[in-house]
Amino acid sequence: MISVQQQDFDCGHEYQQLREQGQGAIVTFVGLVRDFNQEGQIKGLHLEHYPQMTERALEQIVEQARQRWPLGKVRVIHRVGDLDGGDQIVFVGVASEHRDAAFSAAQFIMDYLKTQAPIWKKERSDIGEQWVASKSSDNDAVKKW
Amino acid sequence: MISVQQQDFDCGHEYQQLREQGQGAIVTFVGLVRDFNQEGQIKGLHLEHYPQMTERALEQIVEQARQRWPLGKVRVIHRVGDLDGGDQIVFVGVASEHRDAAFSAAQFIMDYLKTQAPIWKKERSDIGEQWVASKSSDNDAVKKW
Amino acid sequence: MIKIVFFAQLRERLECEQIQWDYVQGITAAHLKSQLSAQGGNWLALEESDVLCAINHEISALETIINDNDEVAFFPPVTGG
Amino acid sequence: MIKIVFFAQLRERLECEQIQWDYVQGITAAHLKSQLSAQGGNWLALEESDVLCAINHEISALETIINDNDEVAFFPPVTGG
Repeated sequence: MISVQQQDFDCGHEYQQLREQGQGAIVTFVGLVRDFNQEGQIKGLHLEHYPQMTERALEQIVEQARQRWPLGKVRVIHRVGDLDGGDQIVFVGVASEHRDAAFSAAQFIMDYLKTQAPIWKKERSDIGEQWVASKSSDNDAVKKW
Repeated sequence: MISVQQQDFDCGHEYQQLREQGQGAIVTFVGLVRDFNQEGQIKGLHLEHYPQMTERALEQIVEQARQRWPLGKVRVIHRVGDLDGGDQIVFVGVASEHRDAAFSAAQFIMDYLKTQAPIWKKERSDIGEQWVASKSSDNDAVKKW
Repeated sequence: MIKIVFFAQLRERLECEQIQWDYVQGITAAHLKSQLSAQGGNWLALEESDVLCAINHEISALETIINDNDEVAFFPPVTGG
Repeated sequence: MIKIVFFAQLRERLECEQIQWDYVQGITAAHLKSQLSAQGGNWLALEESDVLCAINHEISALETIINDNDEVAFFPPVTGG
């Protein structure tokens, strides 16, 4: 199941949903906004996305993962809108009978999400706003699959 | 932090503890007892361990992971004693500034735990008890690191 | 007609969220991008930096041929997750 | 004296959780295992299958030399996690 939403999510609740099907391995990933308190004026992030496309792009990434590994339930949540330091941004949870499949699929989904989901981050600070630059390491991460 | 315990754990609570330090990536793994309802007479598991050694072995595995990747908080919980189908067995949670480090370290800890932590599983069924055989795939998994 | 949408820093630099554009048979996303930037001014931003393309909500190569009534999106490399 | 402990199916087959054994200078874990199995009967189980060894709560090679008052553990391949 895929959600693109402004509201926060509860990792414990999402884990319990993944657990229901009785698979032996559950891997979760949560990405969080850095704690800006140590980094000067940055106050938070704004996440823009392409509404009609984002869920579809995420569904396709999950579908690709299912073709590679035997998976049970898969859950992806991506937040958009305004976020503060320390806030949760993204949840990926994968259940499988095999731990390697669960680990690989969760990492695969995150790597593809980082380069293919139409979402953009802008940092808000006292002196204005600044779009976050894309990282070449994210493109490299996709190449390993 | 390492715990070897009979009582169950709360994945959501453990996640919140890992989150406290403000790292950007948190990966959790939970291993569960298979759902025996579909598999005949198996009623549950008994986990035996080597009390004076288990925590120490797990600590050493976490220490090895810290030498390879930049990690924040790391949490390992392994249950021992009697477990039923669907019960949680093991929790590994890793916080890091980098998602690849968090994924790799969690998988590394699980792979080493599977071959180096002195814990043994026995299946309980209507017709008796049977020690679980070790898997060559678990030994292979360690070799990749 | 083709619907064209822009996102993130590209949207801001173009000062444009979306426009309608005349459909010409056989046109590719790359042609469309060239036509837009040929307008000069802010539109040159389309040539300056990495621009990705989606056609009908699907990431697409710039060489892809566009059909009438398609929705074409141009945007910078994504930074979600 | 050496304290020797056994776990899991090995403990069950030996019908023994722990014993004390006379220390002999220079003895390795492998020697110790041979001395134990030389007792015959159940003790042959030590030779039959994969047996791992820990010395003072640390996984150790069977070639490791044992010191007086060490705790030596023999057990089957682990199956936790």
